[in-house]
Amino acid sequence: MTSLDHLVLVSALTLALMLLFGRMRIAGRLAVVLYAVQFLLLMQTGALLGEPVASSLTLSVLDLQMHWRYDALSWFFAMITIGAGFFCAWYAAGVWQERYREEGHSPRLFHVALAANVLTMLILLGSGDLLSLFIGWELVSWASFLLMAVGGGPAGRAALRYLVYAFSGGMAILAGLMLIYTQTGSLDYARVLSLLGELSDGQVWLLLLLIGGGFAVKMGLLPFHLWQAAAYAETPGPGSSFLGAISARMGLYALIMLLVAMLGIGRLTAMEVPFTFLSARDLIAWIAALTVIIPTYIALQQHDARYLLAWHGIGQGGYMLLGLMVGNAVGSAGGLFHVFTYGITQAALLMAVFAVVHRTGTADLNKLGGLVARMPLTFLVLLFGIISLAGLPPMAGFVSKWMVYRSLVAEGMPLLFVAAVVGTLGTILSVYKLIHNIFLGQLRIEHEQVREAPLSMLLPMLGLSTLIFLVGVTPGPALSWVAAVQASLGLPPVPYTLGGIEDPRGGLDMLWLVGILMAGFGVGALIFFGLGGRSKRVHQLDNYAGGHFLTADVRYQYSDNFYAGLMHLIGPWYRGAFLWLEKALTATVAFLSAVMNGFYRYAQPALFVLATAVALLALTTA
Amino acid sequence: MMSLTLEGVVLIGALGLIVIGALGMAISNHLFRMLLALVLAESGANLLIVLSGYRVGASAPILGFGDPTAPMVDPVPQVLVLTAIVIGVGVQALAVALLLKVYRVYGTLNVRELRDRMDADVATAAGVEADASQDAPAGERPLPPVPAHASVGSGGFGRRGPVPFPPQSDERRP
Amino acid sequence: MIELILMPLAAFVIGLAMVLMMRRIGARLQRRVGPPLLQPLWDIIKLHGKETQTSHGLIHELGIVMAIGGFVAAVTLMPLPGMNGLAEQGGLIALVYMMMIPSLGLALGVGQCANPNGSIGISRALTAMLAYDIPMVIVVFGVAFFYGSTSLVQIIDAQQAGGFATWGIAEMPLLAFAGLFAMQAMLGKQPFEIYVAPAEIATGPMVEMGGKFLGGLFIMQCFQLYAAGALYTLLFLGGGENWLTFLIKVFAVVAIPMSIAFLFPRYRTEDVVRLVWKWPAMIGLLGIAFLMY
Amino acid sequence: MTELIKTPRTGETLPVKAGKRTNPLANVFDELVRFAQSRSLFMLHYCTGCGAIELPPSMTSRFDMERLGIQPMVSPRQADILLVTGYVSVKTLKRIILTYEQMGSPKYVIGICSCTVNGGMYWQSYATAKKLNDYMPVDIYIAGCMPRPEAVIAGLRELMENIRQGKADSWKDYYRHYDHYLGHQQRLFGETWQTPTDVIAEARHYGLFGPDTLGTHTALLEQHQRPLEALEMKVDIPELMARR
Amino acid sequence: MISDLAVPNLFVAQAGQLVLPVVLPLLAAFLMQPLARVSTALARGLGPLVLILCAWITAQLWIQLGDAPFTLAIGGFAPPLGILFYADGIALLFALAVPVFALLFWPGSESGGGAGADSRPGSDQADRDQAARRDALVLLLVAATTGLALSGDLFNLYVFYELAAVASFGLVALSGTGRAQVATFRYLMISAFGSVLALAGIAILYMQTGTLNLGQLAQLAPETLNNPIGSAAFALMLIGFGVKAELFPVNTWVPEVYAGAPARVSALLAGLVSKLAVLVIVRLLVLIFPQPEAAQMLLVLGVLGVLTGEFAAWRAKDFPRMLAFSSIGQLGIVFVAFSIGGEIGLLAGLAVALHHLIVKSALFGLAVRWNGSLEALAGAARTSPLGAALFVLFALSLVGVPPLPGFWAKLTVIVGLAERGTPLDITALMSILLVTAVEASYLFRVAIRLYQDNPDPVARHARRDLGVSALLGAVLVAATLGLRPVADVLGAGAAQLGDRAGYIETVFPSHVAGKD
Repeated sequence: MTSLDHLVLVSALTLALMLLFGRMRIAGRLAVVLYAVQFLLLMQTGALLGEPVASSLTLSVLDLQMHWRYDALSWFFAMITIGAGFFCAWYAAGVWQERYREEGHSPRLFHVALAANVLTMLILLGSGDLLSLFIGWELVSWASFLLMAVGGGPAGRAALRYLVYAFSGGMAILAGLMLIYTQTGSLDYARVLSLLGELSDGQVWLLLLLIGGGFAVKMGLLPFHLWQAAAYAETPGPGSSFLGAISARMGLYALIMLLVAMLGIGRLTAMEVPFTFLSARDLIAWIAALTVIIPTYIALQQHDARYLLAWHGIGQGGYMLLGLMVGNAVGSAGGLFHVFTYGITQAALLMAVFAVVHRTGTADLNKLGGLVARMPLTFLVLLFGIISLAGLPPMAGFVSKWMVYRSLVAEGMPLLFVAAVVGTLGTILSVYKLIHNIFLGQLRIEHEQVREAPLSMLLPMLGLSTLIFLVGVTPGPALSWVAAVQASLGLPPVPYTLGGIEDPRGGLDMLWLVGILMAGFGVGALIFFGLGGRSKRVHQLDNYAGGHFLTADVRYQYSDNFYAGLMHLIGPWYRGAFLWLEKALTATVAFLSAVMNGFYRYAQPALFVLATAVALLALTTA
Repeated sequence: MMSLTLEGVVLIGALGLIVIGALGMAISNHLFRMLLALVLAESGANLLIVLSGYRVGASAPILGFGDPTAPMVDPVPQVLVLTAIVIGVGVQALAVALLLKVYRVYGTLNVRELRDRMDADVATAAGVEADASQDAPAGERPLPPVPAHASVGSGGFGRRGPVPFPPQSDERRP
Repeated sequence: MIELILMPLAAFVIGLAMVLMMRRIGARLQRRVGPPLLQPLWDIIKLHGKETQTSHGLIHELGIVMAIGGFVAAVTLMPLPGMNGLAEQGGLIALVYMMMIPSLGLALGVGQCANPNGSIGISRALTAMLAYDIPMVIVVFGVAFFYGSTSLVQIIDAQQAGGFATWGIAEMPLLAFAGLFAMQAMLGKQPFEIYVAPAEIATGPMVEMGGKFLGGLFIMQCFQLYAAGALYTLLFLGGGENWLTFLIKVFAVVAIPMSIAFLFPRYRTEDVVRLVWKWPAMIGLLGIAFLMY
Repeated sequence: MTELIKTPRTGETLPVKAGKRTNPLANVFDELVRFAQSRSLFMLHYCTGCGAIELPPSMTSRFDMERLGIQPMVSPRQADILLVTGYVSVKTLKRIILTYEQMGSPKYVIGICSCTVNGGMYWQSYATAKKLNDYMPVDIYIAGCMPRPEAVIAGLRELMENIRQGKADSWKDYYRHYDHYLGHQQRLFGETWQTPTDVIAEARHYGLFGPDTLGTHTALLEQHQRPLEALEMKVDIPELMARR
Repeated sequence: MISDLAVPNLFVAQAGQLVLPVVLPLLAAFLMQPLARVSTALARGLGPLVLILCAWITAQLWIQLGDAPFTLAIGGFAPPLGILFYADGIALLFALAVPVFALLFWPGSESGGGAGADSRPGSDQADRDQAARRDALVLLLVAATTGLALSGDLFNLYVFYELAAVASFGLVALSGTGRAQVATFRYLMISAFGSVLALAGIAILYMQTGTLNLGQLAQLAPETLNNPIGSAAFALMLIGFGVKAELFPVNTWVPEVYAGAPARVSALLAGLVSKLAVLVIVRLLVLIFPQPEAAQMLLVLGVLGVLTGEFAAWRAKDFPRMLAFSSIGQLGIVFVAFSIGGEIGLLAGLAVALHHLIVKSALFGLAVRWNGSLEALAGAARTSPLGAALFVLFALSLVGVPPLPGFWAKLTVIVGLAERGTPLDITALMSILLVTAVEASYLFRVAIRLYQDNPDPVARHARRDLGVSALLGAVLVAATLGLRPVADVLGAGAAQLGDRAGYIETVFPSHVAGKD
């Protein structure tokens, strides 16, 4: 029994206990404790800095050996996974769970689904060969499907859509694995690694298309992004947080295994896209950049807070891949670090939004407003979250995005840089819409009696936002993990300090930056509160309306079509091309299906028999 | 040109019977004709079997009949063909019985009509909408139902409708 | 350490003079006399001296604090003659992002006011930001790429090494032009001031700002003008060898958009975006193309 | 109702801020602030009538108000001066009062044209408020039909001088004699009249409460008043700790 | 009669019992009708009793003699002249599966299926007669299919095949509704036409070789049948036997019949009978037609079956029909697997076939109550939580989700295809992967619908159907846990099945030949 075995066993135990006791009220707290234990066990494995930790379990099927091990990369992702599980279980443990039960859902199913997700992700992250990777992959896919589908109703439809995407992706991966298998005769990492170099460019392209495409589905990379928003948004609160924080990143993990660990950035750079001047790496980087831009601007159009954040989740995945594809020390560190910073950010954001849903019963941005007066702490969490999501100082998201930008500048990739900034600007626009329409502006009359989110939900939210801020101020410790991951992947490790990045050509020191920002705020406060006279808060209806008398029953809030001017310009650019593509595919399947049905409904089947017999006989004599 | 032996003629005849039967099954529009075509085809197959054991000039393989030392026709296929004929007749009888019952229920033995009626019947029994017949006229299609979200206000000033929760998915045009 | 106090102070004073200059230029172009010398200061004092101040809540107040504080922090990242402040620790990218903090603060504050005019103004302002930031980052990228550094100190050193010939504007004229264009929009001056639109949405973001709230915004405006001018000077005009040349450059830079501003009516939001994405962005990309190949 | 109409304005004229304070530093700042207030005036012109015609010339190149530090502003929150430039119909008056109450103090009202003084040519109109200063304290009237820009500027200069000397504080009058002004407003608009600004609370908050702030009319107001407390943002920890 | 079977053979005492699983049900089937006149209870008990007996005998044989294949010459006439039964591990396995599954899906009082809703009320006596007829037919089916598994003679195979066909016609038509009868007739026509072709194929074989004993055919095949005429014979027999095996394109009867027949009968036909027909084809393929053309035919038709079946299922609107189409697709995969050849191909084919046997039977077991439209299944999880959970389990295994046996079966097929790697194989591989996604889509559309909220869900399952499905589900889970032993058994079976020389050796022991 190695430490990895302990970890997986405790995770499996969590699942079993949730199955047994999930119905009881204590289940939530039990889950929290168990996730904490898992976290401690993970810390004890020492996979981050030391040698990879192997599991004592091995299997062999069809002469294919399967084994499991944890290296720094696995540790890093596992840390985020368990952490997300911990916070989400905490969020769910108290009042949320009771409400969930009252609404006629089964908290047991939810806890089981969450535990299953964590367990399967841990298994996936430990995969030591391609077969176990695939198995882990499928397990994760179905576990996420379970978590998505527990909501029922629209969640079921979204989950089904996810399932079709994920399963098609899984099948593509299987095809790709078979390609590898036929070429190398093995699915073991080490052996595959040594033989991959002998593959022709065409085969590698095929591999990228099949396996990369399959993994990209989970990550929501561009042509495969349509499923994600609805599936994540419709999942019950903490589940949505969990999925948003880490689930899609499993795709990134697998892509890292494929692109960085197995093929290597160098190989990708060497491969030319036919008839263009792009290399494979540029192509992937551009896919990543488009994944940043397009979903972000789709998010801008949403008027459901959950959907808005879920769409951003897709977009932020693009930054991670973009940073990795830049491939230098700072860039790849930025990509990896963004997994962490974005994970805590998205978890906090979705928790805050679901706290609002918990209290008001709606996530429709056109039906909220002014809640800052009623839910100030939730507002604070959301504020920290959006600053981090938009990548503004002093929050965690800034550091990782800064690293991505910095690497793009250093490598001289202007268009990608602009694309990344366009994405960030879109993010700023839409997160402002988010916080404005929920928390700022006029408090609606039906929300007069709304109270702050319950403590059991508030505490994990506050914990996460503290983390966001702390990581933003002192990214050093977290960057040390990233550096270890880079080392294990064979990438140049990032030169980090406690406050940021050391670079003679322009580094970053968040300690100074945050210090001066706080000092600036201090000066601002001094000027504002010290020099100005006393102020009096007034009622929200005491407001300039061109001399009009406002009443509570008339909304005095600007929320629908928030960026009307911008939409005037870019509105027609939303062509729904991918949706169209999806519909076309569905229609093709439907058409094929109708044709096949027609075949079986044909009135004179004897004709088929005859035709086939003739065809076969002709074949044999030919 | 190769000269035709008797065997050859019979062989061609047997194959021809099968082909005629098969074609008859494939193109006839009436179930009973189909059955008759099947009978033809079966005879062809039986003939083929008998032929497989036939030797030119050999005597019948019956003890005490003809010259016991002379070459005999292979008896096995003849035995087999007996079995095959019996089976064939049994199946045909069953088929005719079924046809009678079918005619009583549906009042037709026309293949297409029958197929459509049966489809409708199956669909009704399963409680689903039957697929449109291949031969049904294309006109008179019902208008598509009004989408549910069209009647629900999407929010904004002054538009108050029944508020669905959770709200409709609102990917307008991603 | 003393630098960190002096830099915002200098920025404020220079900013006050810039506001005056702006109003004077406007007045002169309209054949008026214009305000007296200390008018910007009187405005600020008067606004802070108001006896009743209408607040719409804590965020309304903190928004103003953030707006001022963000700029106070940002100006310490821009090296002045003889003062490097925190330029070593932040760099260009951090600076650009730091300068978004005041916008965010203001946006939060305005949102809390619960006035749709303000929200519309902010929505337009953010849209305009989306527009002008794209040429802006193209310019920033070009400069950082050209000098191989994101450290402003190193960029200035490189520019000052060979006199005018090594100034950014001489090395990268296209980027310099794009930067100037973007600056016009960044300052929100005509023809890009749709988000203020006094007659339509009652000065947009400022609609509920009175007293010290408005005063805070006036202070922010001083910083904003200074920051825009100084940033451009640092990127393209070789920074300041000494205070005299620095001031001349900074004022000259700010004077250009001011002079242009009062000659134009305004564009609609989508036209702002269309225009800024078309011309300065394209010119900037062309400039980068020249740099890279 | 008759009672209400008769309600006289009882309060004494306000004690003008006489004399200097003992703390010289305070004096310095007081003077400075008053000076700044006099040199920086943002006006909100409530263009109710023909008087507005004369404002553009006074602002543009011929007379150029900006050299005096006077600028137009669009929102009452930002403005110091409320310019009422013409006849005031009852319906308009409601808006003028609303706007006036939303301005930040110190605030000044200038009535331009004869109509604001006594109704002018609308004296016989049933729909016009005759005397603006019945409903809000007016600092300066500029009579004329319409007054020329010179007159406007002269009026503004006088106001500036008053401000500098600390004499222009009729805005305090509105707080201190709110009952009086409210009475007139109620007479015109009916007893359910209410503005969104809680003047009484403001008077309390800023220490501008006077003996005549409250009275019979405010009592009547309180009977109909919808509450106007600001939405307080607070975190109630004990309530949080309690389950649910 | 049994004593007649005694043959001078090493396995005298026990091997002789091999004939019992065929003979006993046959006897019982013919006894059923007169017995029912005498005693209803006795008649009712007879069928299950016989089946249990058969299962027990077969199990005994398998346990004691299953290691090596052995033969039984009927009537003591030695091959090649005599007719013989050949029993290896796989044959015994299927021979065991037949009575067991017939027992599990014994059409009892709960007459479900497409007919269940509107079966006409009749008199007691008529019901009893009906029951006796039905039981007799099932027993007939059992006898015939067991014969298919065991027979070592081509013509005997044909006879058993026809017998099974007639029994299944009867069972399908038994519900008495018009649509069932039309479906039966169409089934009958295709089946009979197929038989004609198979018969023609047999005739050609006989012309070429002069024997119908599989062992001897295997001996002679390399010289006499490795030519276009041999391939043509295979093609004809493939189509002929393919009718029951749901081979494309002779499977057009499948959806109608499964939608019209009682669900339990469908379970037997889809699960069991089709597998036996597959076994026959595999025997032919392995023993007589090792040429690549034969395998290619199988591959092409298999791929077409996969594509048509799964795509058609995507659009199915009622539960039995969806299962029927899915069954076509799955059998297509079985054919593809067997076409790979070699041990891995046989292993893959066996794995997929057995997996499908278990899963599809169980799903049809659930269809006894869920026989209506898919729409109507909304909320069924509320009334029948175990049924819904089982459906999800089977669906997961069917689409191939890792730890479940379905995944390993499919993986074996895919690995086999990839290893051979001709363009045709790669096409097949891609097709299988593609339709698996389609399959997941329609199966889980149903699964999600099961868990929807619906105030008026369908009736819950009868305890028996649920019990059978749960039992099969347990088998599935057990196979997951004991993957290694199962794989070993199947591997050994596949090795035996593919051992052509071994078959010849068993039928014609060389030491005997040597002595001669």
